[in-house]
Amino acid sequence: MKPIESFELPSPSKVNYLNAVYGLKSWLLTKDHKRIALLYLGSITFFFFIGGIYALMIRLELLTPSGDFLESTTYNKVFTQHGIIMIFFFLIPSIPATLGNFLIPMMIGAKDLAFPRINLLSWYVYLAGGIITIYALLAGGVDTGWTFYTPFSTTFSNSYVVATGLGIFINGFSSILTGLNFIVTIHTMRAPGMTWFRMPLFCWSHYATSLIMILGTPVIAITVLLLAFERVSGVGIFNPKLGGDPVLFQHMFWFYSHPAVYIMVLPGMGVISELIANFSRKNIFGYSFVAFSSIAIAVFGFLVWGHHMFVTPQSVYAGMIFSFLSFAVAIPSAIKVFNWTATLYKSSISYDTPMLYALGFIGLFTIGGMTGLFLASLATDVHLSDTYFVVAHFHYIMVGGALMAYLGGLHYWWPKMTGRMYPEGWGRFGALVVFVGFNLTFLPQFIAGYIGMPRRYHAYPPEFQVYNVLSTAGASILGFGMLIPAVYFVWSMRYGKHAEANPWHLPGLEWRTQSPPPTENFEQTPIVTWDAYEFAPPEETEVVGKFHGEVERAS
Amino acid sequence: MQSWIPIVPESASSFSWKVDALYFYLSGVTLFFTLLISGTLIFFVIRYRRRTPYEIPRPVAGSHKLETVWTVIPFVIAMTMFVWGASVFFDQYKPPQNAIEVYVVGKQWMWKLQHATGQREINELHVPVGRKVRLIMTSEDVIHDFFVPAFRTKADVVPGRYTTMWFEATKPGTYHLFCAEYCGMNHSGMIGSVIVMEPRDFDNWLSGNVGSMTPATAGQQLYQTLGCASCHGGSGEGGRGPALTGTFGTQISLASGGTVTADEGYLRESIINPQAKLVAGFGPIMPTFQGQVSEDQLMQLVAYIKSLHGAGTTTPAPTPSAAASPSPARAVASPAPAPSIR
Amino acid sequence: MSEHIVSVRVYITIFLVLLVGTALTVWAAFVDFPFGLNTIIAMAIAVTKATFVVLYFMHVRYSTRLVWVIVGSALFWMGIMFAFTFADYFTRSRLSIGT
Amino acid sequence: MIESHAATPEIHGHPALQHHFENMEQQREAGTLGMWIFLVTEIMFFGGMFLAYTLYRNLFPAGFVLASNHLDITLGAVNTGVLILSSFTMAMAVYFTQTGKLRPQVWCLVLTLILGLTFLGIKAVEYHEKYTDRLIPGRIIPGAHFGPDPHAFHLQAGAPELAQIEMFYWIYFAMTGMHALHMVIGAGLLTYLIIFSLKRRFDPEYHSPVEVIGLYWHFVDIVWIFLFPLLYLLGRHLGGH
Ligand code: HEA
Ligand code: HEA
Ligand code: HEC
Ligand code: CUA
Ligand SMILES: [Cu+2]
Repeated sequence: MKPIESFELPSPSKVNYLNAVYGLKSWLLTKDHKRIALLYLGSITFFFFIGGIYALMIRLELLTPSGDFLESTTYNKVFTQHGIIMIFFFLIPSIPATLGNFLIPMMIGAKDLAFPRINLLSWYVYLAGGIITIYALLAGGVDTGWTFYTPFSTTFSNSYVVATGLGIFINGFSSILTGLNFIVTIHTMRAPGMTWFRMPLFCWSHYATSLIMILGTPVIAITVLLLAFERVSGVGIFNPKLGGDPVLFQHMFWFYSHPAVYIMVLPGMGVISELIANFSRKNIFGYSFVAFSSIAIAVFGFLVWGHHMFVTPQSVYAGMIFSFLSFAVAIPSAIKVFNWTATLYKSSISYDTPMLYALGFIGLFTIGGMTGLFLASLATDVHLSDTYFVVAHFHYIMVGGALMAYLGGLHYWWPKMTGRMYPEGWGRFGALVVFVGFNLTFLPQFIAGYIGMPRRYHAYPPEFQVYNVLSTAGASILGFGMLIPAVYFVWSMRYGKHAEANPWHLPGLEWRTQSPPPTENFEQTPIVTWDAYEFAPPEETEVVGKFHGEVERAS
Repeated sequence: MQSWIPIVPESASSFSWKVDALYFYLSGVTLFFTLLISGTLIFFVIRYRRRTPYEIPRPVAGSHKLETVWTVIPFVIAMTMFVWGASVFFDQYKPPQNAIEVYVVGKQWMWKLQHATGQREINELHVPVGRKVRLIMTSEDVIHDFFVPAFRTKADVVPGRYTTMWFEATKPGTYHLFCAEYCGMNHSGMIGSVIVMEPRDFDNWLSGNVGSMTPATAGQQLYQTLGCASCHGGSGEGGRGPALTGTFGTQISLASGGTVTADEGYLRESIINPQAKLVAGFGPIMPTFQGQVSEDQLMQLVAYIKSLHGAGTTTPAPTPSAAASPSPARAVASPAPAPSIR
Repeated sequence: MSEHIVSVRVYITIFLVLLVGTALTVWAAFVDFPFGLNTIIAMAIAVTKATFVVLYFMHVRYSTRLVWVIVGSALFWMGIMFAFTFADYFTRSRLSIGT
Repeated sequence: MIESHAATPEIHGHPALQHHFENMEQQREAGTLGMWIFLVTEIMFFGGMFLAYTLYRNLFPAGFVLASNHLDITLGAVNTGVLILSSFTMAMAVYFTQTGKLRPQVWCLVLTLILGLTFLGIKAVEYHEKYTDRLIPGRIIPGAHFGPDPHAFHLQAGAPELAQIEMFYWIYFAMTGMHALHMVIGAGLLTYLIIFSLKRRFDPEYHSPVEVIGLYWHFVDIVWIFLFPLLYLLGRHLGGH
């Protein structure tokens, strides 16, 4: 069996998905998953920068203990909108809708997702949700916190809760449609020979993510819908004054929103699996464990939502169950971390930018995840809940983890997506700045939280100032660090070096087609005869000195 | 409050050290795994850096043995955290005996507190050192959260129901009181202080601040003016409605079958929404008092009903709340078990 | 996978079963069953009716295992939502008082 | 553009085959699977409301019984029958498509649509009754805020159950409203099917749209199968009207 033979590098064709058809209309009506991925990339980046500007406003306000830069009402809107934009309009769609959309069909050897039109629809739905939310922000903003706790959101807040809720409701459908598309695609569209256990782990983690999107998102949809109706009608399904129970809202909200944190991190984990394996030229240690741990996280992730409610009147017994299960759900994450680390053993590691982000991810995710255990543990959560410790915990996972994975993935697949290389030196420099800035921003917040600084505070007692100054300083470095990739990515689209079909010399299917790929991804449907991350067997390499997919056309 | 840069919060309650101990354990484990993993990563990254552009390392098969090891060990460690965390939490939530009771009403954006002995405070809570203090809390509007970092405790204050928490301060001083659940515009201004005093100072403070009626007395007046007496008897002995004397803390059998413990939450519900849990043997005739009594008044009614302990109750006497005693100063100065007079 | 075409006879039978089920549940609603069985009976009838629709009208009986898994997991997840939420509500306030 | 069809020589030339599928079988499988997964999201969506319903029914048994006994059981039962019949005709439409009998197929679709609209009509009558009884919860409708005649429920003015009754009707409108919305969408889909059936687009080899929309229609039927006893029937035996 010589897998090499089934493969030839594509002829270096000038026609690709980017230039096959021209014009605005060809983009706005495209059904090509790769173009839709780029549409998403643009809009998501836009939302990220809005969210980032809000973040900088938060940090600026918190530089001094007194609330001098922003009014308290403004500050409340700022952190709410920061949370809403970052979660619903940036992080949840980020990796799935861009990288996932672009790569899943290619990784399994399909021509497109199963429902290209639904894929396009999902982008429009996302846009509609985004525009409504932006409208709400411009009209006056919303100040409920991204968690919309009742009865504040239903009866007390006089900001644009209904419009924002509607935006999130609509946006939810985009998430559902994406998840649906991925599941069906992975089930029905795999190329001949692409068995489940030959799929890259990226696909596994997106499969798991899609499960959560399918099972969870409808619940947040109905929850915000009921919330909006309640606000309009004045009937109290969540309002104690009218006989409702505010805690029910929290149950329904977290039933989605806890699993949603795994929507945010699982795709990132998929990216990391790719990066670790490919930049160390090693098959993932314990492939099936890493694959199944994604599914385990998706399933168990649904059983722990009550850990956000330890200090509410939730029953003490329910609290114990939720605490126990929260610890259980940490185990699959641990399995991943250990397997990634073990993969590097006796491997061949390169220091390209994506790998730097991947290594950063593992370290920061470990810290973020382990501090989650402080919160899953009942007694410590009582003290730490709703303090900056929580803020630090989730930024470590969402920024240090998911965002780093996203950046790493973007760098890694940039040549495939655009046909251009990013500047490697600047890439490494940017990764370093981001890493340093990030830690300076959020490490101090753990201590600030432990000594008692509550979150969502616009002014605070002076003894917390030291940590806030450090944090603000870090945020400026981080903000600067984020600008570096932003600038050189844009630059490279025009001036970057042309990318080869397989610039990293890797065996994955997506590298066995030209960069950028043709409209239907492959010139002919590939027949897969090798496992994921199967670099050429050593005997063969020694002889040939090359890798799969790198064999010259004529050979 | 401190001039140096704090890295641990002040510790001033009987269980703050327990929380800290767990916290340090967790920090230790976190540090260990973070160092273990980042150390290994750094070592591998240097040791196995790519040396020649075309080298291909030998692929490895996974190892079930290793997988088991790094599944089981973290699980076991995680379980120690769970058990430890849960047991401290359980202690923290098991309501105490013989506690001083303080009624707390949160509203946007202030804390209104009333001692069982009648003293009212706003955004300040005076408590003695070495006595258990139990807070019975509710909110007039949105969810707030009563958070005292130095005591390592917090609990949501939720409209429409009572939540409780307790602590025992161990060190005199003034500590931050924060609202830890986002509650709107002035959430960050909904702060105050808990002032822990030596028992003697506390007694002085109490006697220097009499003035208002005790909640129980106020509740008694309400009981008469609202016409509760017409059904429950002039002093709670019963009539068309069940006797209220000695009810608090007992098991009530319900018309729907089953029983319920008559805690503050139940009493509150019985007044606001009497039909929700009908006492066995009575019809649904009690009108709701929803909208007719404020949260403050409800607390007073509840305090009054709690203060009615009958002579012949079979269950152990309920919390001997200070409210029952005529003299506030005496009530506090004579805690039932080993008074901590220093 | 070639698909199964359900015969008209089966469809008609199911249709009649559903009508009978509806009549039955209306009738049962007015009978005072002991032990609060009314709710259980009403739900049992509804579940039976739904099962028939799913199995025959929606062809699940003749579908791949995957479809079974999908239907099952939807019910399972709804079960999770109910079970854990009620695990909270039904054990509330057991600890709320010291006696 | 790269012409990939040439790569798979055994391709059927069915006009409905989309370019990215290998064959009709794969396309049909994907469609059915997609619809089933969509139905999963629907189950979770309605599940959230069922959760609220169950909770409040447990918290406020008295008010809920009063309120639910006030619903019109005849209309509810008739509507259940209508919907079941429409499910049956839908199933038959799928059958006739599969067997290639295209005239009866169109008739079945038309019947299904008519029955669906009948359901909505009856629902509208019920809603209107609620409107005249001022049972629309809250202040959604200006000038007709919730405020039924308490005696209709054998209650005194200001009785606490009134709030619970309002809660019931809130949940009633949320659930039946959402259900009705699904019916409206279903009616739209049926119209699409009818138009394309008349254009002879479907045949035994390409019947997936009929089948998939059928699945949706049956699902909406199932939701009603649960709503009917939960909203109209539970608590009837306790007396009432
Ligand atoms: C991507 C997002 C993400 C992810 C993946 C996680 C993962 C976890 N989270 Fe986090 N969390 C959030 C985002 C996230 N969280 C957000 C946004 C909030 C705040 C919401 C709000 O209120 O606004 C929050 C809040 C939050 C709380 C509530 C705090 C409070 O408000 O009081 C809790 C409590 O249990 C918690 C726990 C956990 C746990 C146990 C994990 C676990 O999954 C972590 C598992 C990972 C590891 C454990 C690390 C790897 C393992 C090892 C290196 C091996 C060693 C392991 C052991 C010894 C067990 N999180
Ligand atoms: C994906 C999710 C995500 C991401 C990426 C971030 C990113 C950041 N967050 Fe975010 N944050 C949340 C999700 C996220 N956050 C959530 C859910 C909350 C809770 C909200 C709530 O309580 O309801 C929160 C709350 C929150 C708080 C607590 C507010 C409070 O409780 O009062 C703080 C405080 O420091 C903070 C800071 C930051 C910072 C400094 C970043 C940085 O990483 C941002 C870095 C990015 C940029 C800086 C943008 C790029 C650069 C530019 C745009 C250049 C700008 C131009 C110039 C400098 C001229 N966040
Ligand atoms: C019209 C008569 C009536 C009036 C007035 C009335 N009650 Fe009641 N009450 C009842 C009846 C009957 C019951 C038992 C049935 C039930 O639980 O609702 C009851 C039950 C209670 C209970 C639960 C007692 C237990 O043993 O579990 C409390 C507490 C209570 N009432 C307090 C009050 C208070 C306080 C007021 C006045 C603000 C009040 N009631 C006014 C008739 C009345
Ligand atoms: Cu009160 Cu925050
Ligand atoms: Cu969580």
